[in-house]
Amino acid sequence: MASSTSLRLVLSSEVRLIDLIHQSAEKVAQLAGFDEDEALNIGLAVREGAINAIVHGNRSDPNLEVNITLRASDEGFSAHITDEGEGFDPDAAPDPTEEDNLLATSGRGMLLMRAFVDDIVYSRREARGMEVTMTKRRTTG
Amino acid sequence: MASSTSLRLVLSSEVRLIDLIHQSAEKVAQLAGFDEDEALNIGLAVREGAINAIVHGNRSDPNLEVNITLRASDEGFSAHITDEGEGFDPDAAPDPTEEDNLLATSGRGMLLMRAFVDDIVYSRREARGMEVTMTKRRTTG
Amino acid sequence: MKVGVRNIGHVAVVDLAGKITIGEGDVVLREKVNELFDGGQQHVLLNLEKVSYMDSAGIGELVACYKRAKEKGGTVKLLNPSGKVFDLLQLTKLEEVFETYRDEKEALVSF
Amino acid sequence: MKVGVRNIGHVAVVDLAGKITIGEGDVVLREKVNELFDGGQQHVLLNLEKVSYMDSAGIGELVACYKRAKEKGGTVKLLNPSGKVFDLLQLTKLEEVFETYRDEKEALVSF
Ligand SMILES: Nc1ncnc2c1ncn2[C@@H]1O[C@H](COP(=O)(O)OP(=O)(O)O)[C@@H](O)[C@H]1O
Ligand SMILES: Nc1ncnc2c1ncn2[C@@H]1O[C@H](COP(=O)(O)OP(=O)(O)O)[C@@H](O)[C@H]1O
Repeated sequence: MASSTSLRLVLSSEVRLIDLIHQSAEKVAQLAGFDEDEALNIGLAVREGAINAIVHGNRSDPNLEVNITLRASDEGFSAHITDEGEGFDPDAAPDPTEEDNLLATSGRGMLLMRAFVDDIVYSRREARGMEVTMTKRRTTG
Repeated sequence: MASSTSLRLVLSSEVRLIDLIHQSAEKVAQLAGFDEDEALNIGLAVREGAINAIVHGNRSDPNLEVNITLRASDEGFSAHITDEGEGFDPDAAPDPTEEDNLLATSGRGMLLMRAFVDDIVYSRREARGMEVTMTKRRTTG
Repeated sequence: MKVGVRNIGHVAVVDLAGKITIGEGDVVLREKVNELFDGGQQHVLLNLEKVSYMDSAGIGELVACYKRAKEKGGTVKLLNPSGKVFDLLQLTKLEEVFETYRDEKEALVSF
Repeated sequence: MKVGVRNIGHVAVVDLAGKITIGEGDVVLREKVNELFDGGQQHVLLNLEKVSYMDSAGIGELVACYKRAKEKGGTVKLLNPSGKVFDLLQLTKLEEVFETYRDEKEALVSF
């Protein structure tokens, strides 16, 4: 394996491109040495991050771009997702597993992301929008 | 359909990313209104262009980037592929279907590209490398 | 996603196959379940055996089905969530919300 | 790509399934056919019935197999190329190079 394989996707904000993003993340996770099942989960985390960037960040405006950089290295997998939206405060999002929220029909995306990667860092971009970085380390041994 | 859906892929020059490129092109061709079989062929044309950019252009150097922009619009499908290689003269490539060349083990990529899209335009990039644009029109009616 | 309906007694068993994800599977699920409720059906058993995975939109749609059933005085229950789908129901604590069965007959008599 | 070999009389029938493409199927094909030639086999029938498509690298590998057979005094023939694979053989004019059969028995007796 080369020390680092990278694939960057720049797309118009359309939900119908989401399966491609998922497949791409899954493949890059496999190249990083994760097995099929782990790679599907990692793909799912990236999928959720990308849906948020497209739907919440860019409000599905096809003129706005979402930027996704996927990287496989000896350490593992990382994904970096940016949008051009208003940004948000991830700590303010309600916990979907609390009794009162169980019947909400949305609000579970970040929960899935957290479940399937090791670290997630959110920050506001200098220009406009959010920036999310997820990493999943390869536990060798 | 939005008037134009675009997906740009920027990748390290590695052949093992080629299936993802093929799948992406196939999907974008479907979004442009082509049926499954046509979309597979269009994907094959993009695949060949991308292989050339990775292998001949960037000589599989993972530090060099290949840039692929896929677009679905009301008119049809287009792909724009750039590499950072030496460039080449497409008219100088021998015809692989000539008697003397039939047993060559390579040299059929551009033939496949020509077979599956309507137009291909090659040009040398100002900086470095080649630039290939393919278009496939949707024949409505 | 593929969807089929078997009417067994007063229960509609909805056999789902594929992924319940945003913009595709979730829409198929919503339309089918709405159609059943609109047609007067009150008891729906979603057979998840052949569902490979769901995303947050798909999970949200499951909950939406559950709520719509309640509104109509009906019920939605789950049959045989597979490995990944089962994990997601646990993770989201929706296993506390949905009655879930491993055996179709047992599920059918529970309505 | 998946590959299996059936030895029928003095012919090795190589059943290929999947795509013969760069870095994957082409390598599998090359290794299997080399193995056969190195083991003294001279007559190889490549069964393409379940090959969905090939790219230029896969097509090049078919030609490489053909040439290697020649070098060893053997032959490589093709069985049942499917729609897309058949089109590619036509497009590249390789149908002029390869003896191609629709019927396995007929192919076997031709060696
Ligand atoms: N990239 C983003 N830009 C703006 N808001 C976001 C972004 N990502 C998440 N959010 C906000 O956080 C909330 C919770 O997100 P999430 O847990 O993924 O669930 P859901 O997407 O189903 O609402 C969203 O409803 C949205 O308000
Ligand atoms: N992007 C490129 N950069 C440099 N050379 C190229 C590029 N694309 C094609 N070529 C040249 O054109 C030749 C013919 O290409 P092609 O028809 O695709 O067949 P093949 O890739 O099998 O050689 C290549 O062998 C290479 O020399």
